[in-house]
Amino acid sequence: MPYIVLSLIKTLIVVLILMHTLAYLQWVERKVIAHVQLRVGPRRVGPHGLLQPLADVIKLITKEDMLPSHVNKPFYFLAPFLAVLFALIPMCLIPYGGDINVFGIHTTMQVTDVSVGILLVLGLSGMGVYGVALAGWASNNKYSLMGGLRSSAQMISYELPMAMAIAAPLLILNTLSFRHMVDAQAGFYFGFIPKWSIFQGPFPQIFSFILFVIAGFAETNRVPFDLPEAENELVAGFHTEYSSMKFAAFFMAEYANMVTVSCIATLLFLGGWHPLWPAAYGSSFLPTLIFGITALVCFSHAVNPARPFDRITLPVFGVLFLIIAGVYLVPPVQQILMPLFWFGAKAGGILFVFIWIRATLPRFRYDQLMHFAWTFMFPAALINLFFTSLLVALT
Amino acid sequence: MDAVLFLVFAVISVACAVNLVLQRHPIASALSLVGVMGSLAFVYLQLGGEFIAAAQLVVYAGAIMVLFVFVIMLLNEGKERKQKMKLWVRWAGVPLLFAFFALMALIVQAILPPQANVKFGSFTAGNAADIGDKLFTRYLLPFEVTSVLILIAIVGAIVLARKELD
Amino acid sequence: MQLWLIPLLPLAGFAINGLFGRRLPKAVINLVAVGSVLLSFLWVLKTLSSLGAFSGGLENRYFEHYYTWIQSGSLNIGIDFAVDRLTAVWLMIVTGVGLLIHIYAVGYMAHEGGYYRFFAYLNLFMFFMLVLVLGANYLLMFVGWEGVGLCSYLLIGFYFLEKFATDAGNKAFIVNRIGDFGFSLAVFLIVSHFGSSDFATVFSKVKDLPVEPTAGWITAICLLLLVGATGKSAQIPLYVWLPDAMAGPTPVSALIHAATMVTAGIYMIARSSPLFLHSTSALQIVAYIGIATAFFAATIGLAQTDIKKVFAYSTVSQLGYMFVGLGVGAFSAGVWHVMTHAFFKALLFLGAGSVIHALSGEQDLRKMGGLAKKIPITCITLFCAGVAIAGVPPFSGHYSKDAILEAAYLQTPWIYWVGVFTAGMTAFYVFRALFLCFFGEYRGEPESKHNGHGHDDHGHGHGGIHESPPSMWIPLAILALLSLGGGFINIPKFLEPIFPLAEGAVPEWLGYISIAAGLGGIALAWLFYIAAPGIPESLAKTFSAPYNWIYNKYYVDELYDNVVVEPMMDGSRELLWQVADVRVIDGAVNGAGTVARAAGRLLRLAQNGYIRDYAGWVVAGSILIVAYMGLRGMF
Amino acid sequence: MPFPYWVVGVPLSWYLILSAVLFSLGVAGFLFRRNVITVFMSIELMLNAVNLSFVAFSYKLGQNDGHIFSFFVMVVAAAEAAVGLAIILTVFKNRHTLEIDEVSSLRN
Repeated sequence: MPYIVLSLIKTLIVVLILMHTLAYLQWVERKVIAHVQLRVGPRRVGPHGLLQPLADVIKLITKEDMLPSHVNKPFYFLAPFLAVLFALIPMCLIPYGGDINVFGIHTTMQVTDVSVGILLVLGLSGMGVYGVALAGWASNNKYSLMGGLRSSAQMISYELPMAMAIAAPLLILNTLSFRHMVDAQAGFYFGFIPKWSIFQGPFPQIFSFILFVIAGFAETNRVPFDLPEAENELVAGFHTEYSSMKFAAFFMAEYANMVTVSCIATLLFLGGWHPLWPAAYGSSFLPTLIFGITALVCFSHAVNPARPFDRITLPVFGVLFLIIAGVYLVPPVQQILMPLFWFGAKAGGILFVFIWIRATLPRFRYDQLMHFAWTFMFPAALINLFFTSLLVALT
Repeated sequence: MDAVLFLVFAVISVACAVNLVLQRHPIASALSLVGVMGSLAFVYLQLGGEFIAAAQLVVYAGAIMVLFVFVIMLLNEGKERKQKMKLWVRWAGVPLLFAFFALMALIVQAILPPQANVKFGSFTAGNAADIGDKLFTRYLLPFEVTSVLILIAIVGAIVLARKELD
Repeated sequence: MQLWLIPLLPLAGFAINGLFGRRLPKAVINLVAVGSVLLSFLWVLKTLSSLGAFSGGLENRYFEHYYTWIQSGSLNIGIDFAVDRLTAVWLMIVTGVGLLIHIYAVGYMAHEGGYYRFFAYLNLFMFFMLVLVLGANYLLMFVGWEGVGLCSYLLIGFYFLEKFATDAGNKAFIVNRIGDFGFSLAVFLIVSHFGSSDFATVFSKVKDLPVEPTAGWITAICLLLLVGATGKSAQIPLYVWLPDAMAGPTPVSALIHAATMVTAGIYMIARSSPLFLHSTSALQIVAYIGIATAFFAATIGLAQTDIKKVFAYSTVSQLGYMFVGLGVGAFSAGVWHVMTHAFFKALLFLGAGSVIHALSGEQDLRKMGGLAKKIPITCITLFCAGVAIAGVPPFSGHYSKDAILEAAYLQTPWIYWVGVFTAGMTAFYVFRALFLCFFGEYRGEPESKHNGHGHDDHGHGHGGIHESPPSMWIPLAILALLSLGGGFINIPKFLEPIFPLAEGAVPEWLGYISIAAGLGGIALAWLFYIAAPGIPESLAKTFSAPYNWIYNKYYVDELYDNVVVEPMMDGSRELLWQVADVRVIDGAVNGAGTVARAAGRLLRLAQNGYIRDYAGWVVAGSILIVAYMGLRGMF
Repeated sequence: MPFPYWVVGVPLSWYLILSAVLFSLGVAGFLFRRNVITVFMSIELMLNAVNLSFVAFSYKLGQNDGHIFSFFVMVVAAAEAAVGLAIILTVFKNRHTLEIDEVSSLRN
């Protein structure tokens, strides 16, 4: 009985956090790209455009939902739903931290722990293809169809190297459940090198990590693999014919997939919520340090503001950051928050790489994409898997 | 509780299957088949087949059906034209079908007393470790043979589907 | 002890020569062929000496098992070799004489086509013969048996361009089939009765059985074995193939059809002596067949004009002697005669071959004469062989033949007398041949140049009568020594552990009688063909009817043709072909075809090419199955 | 008061009946549909039904061989799908139809 309630609560929390994450991820992306390209980025809505996501949401909701006349209605409606569905389901399999005790209830920071979680995630993300493909096909438009076919082909072909890149660390971690694989990465060599799978013997999984991230880019149709929505070739790819909320759904799905991929990368390769160096060397004071420094930066900027309203906003942020920093010092809360911090830090780092790359790299040509998948990614993953299994077998 | 879960997914799968048969559009059939597979995956989970459930999603729903959808889109044949069936099919088909089904149900009831209950989680041998263990010890030869079969299938598919060099 | 090495060496030689011989130079072929036989001969020597065969050892057999060949139920037949003293004798004969003949053949075949083929076959023959001798069970023996048959077929038909050669080959093969049929039936009987084909087990089981006074299944087995033996060792009624077998090259005649293969029958009977000893009637039949063969073959030999035919018939008759020896229970004597006969008969053939060689292929005695001075070595050696076969003491033939005859005398005296008479005839016709060949004046065309003529198609260019090369006359010399001194190798003593010596003393005058017969024969020959050459013709004229009978070999071939071959061919043509084949078999086949076509015409209605209809049928069928299972499951 | 048996747990026969239903539906699709691809998908449906019964029986027998069998079934189905779809593509290329009854060159 408490199980169900507990799951509901956890689901609620996850959904809330996830939604905000997605919304603000987009803001972050715009900001980062802007700064990479020496622009300012959104700044009208709210301080530093912090309310931009909200504005976008409102815009998307209130926009006219126009339904093209030539589409194949049921599938046209079904497509974005599928896309979001299969993008969000994996979230409930991902653990964000270890066990916790809240108000005497002992539970895990995870909606549900399936013993074959990684496989399920693979399957579900693979089914994300349907949304895209169906959208492309249902909207009865050659650009959309092109986009849909491209994306399905691309996803299928990149699923192989991804699966193989996943298989390699699994050989070392020797489990399929996320929780256990994170536990298998606990501890340190010589007391300071973390036992994450990218460092872990017998064969450090750095290569498979790189392969996985690349394949992840392709899976999520991100630059440089965003062929399905190559503006200059096919107007907007599979969601050409979609507007307002349905478009938003695809958008959300894409970001959700990004989050999923980075979470899985964190769990598989970066040791989940385990700290970069042992708490004995004060790793648990890192968040306090970071947030403190951030607060100080805010205050220092507030002294001589670049923009008039910075005089008000920056101190507010500084105070907020200080509060957060303080919260991280409270032992019980710290015991809850530290894993979240590390997890978020790692996942955020990978997400940042996503954005960074998008700001940096041009787009592949389609044949190059496939060529890359089958002639580099696949053999590389295969060789990597081979060596890993060889070394595992030898030890 | 188990019964409820089972009934939910059973109903979904049957509905999807019926839809598969009745829909005149291949895409619709394909999607409903995906539905069947998904719900069957959960039924497997209930029966303790975690690995099989995952494999069902990955292999069937994730790969095979994607292939189907892909091909359907590629050909883009549109709806199946209505056309009057052959006589015996029209008259004998459905009764035959139901006779078939009734017989199967009859046998099931005959060989399995309804008291054999399935409790979720009471069967644990279905996890990946055990399956893999058995797969690579006792069923090693079939496993390898299937891999060869897959290879042959790939080659055959390529040979069949590639453009004739003219 | 690695017995397997003995037969395997010739097999290796066969493989090399048979596969690559076409490309190999002659020197290499000779090396391989002779070398392999030489090696196996040496290996035999080593094996036997280490088994103590030469030093009174090898009392009971030495056995080697290699692997289980056939295993079904209780029957368990293995590939395993065994050596006992009997085998030892044969091993020595086969490899020793075989070696000499190989060496001889190097010179003899020097100008022949298909050189590598010849030696490949020869080596193959050695292999099979050794398997036959070494095999420790009837089945393995049968393998060797068939194998030597095959090789003899191949080698008789060696000049496959000549019709008569291939015919002779076919004749030999077919006639041998009859014998082999008997042998195989015998093997089946043995297996079914003794549950095994191993010599050891079979004989140990036989020991407990009573001797069959009249007839029983042991007799049946023995008679069937005898059929096989008559086939292989050219006894009445199956001897007809051997004279024709002379169509093969002379070394073949010497090796296969005089020294070794034809004695396989003797070996087989000697090997199965425990069986034969349990069936008196079978033994008697062996003796009768032997003596009859010896006599008739000798009479035929009197009038032959082809030198090889003469020796062929003498072979037949000598084999008859051996059968007599076996039949009267003096197995060791028979074996002894096998050995001595191997020596002098091989020598005779090789000498004849050397003569033919010298005359560039001439085989007709009437075209020879006065060759003594031209080819002295051949002449001398041939005369050694002659005195040996004539039974003149102290030469080999005398001892072995006398051993047989005395044993015969102890058992059934009249066989002895016939045997002695035959011995006289033997001496007569052998020396007739020799005198015709070597004395008197040369009757052939001067410096005969007709190459490629005559039976032994011997097409080498250098005409003129010339002595053979050393590779030919050295074996002759060795064989001559052996056939002179071979009598002192006391085989019966050697074989005592297997065949206990026959007790009972014989009056010593018997020996003189046989010697007298031999000398008499020689004297008669001298009288007829040197002193008064006119006598034979006049005799032939006066006794023309019997002379023609003998000259035409009692018309046996014609008899067989009319009685067996013709009816069979007619029957096949008229009955089997016209009726059985055309009507019954073809009718059945065509009928089946029409029926199938009709059925197909019906079934085609179901095959309407609509996949879903097929599926419907499948579903209907599965419904039926499911219904059946359901009903079975419920009730 | 005692619960009815299906509250305590699901009777195994239900799973088998479910698989029977799915199988019969697959048969129906195979028989009634004319689109080659749909027919093909009906076959896949039948395979799934069989897999379900495999898994159910392996539950009953308490060993996971059934799972392995169904795993093999999946693999073979994958191979079959690859080849079959390739065949369908070629057929469509040559005949420009997916009507299974128009692909009846077996006839006569």
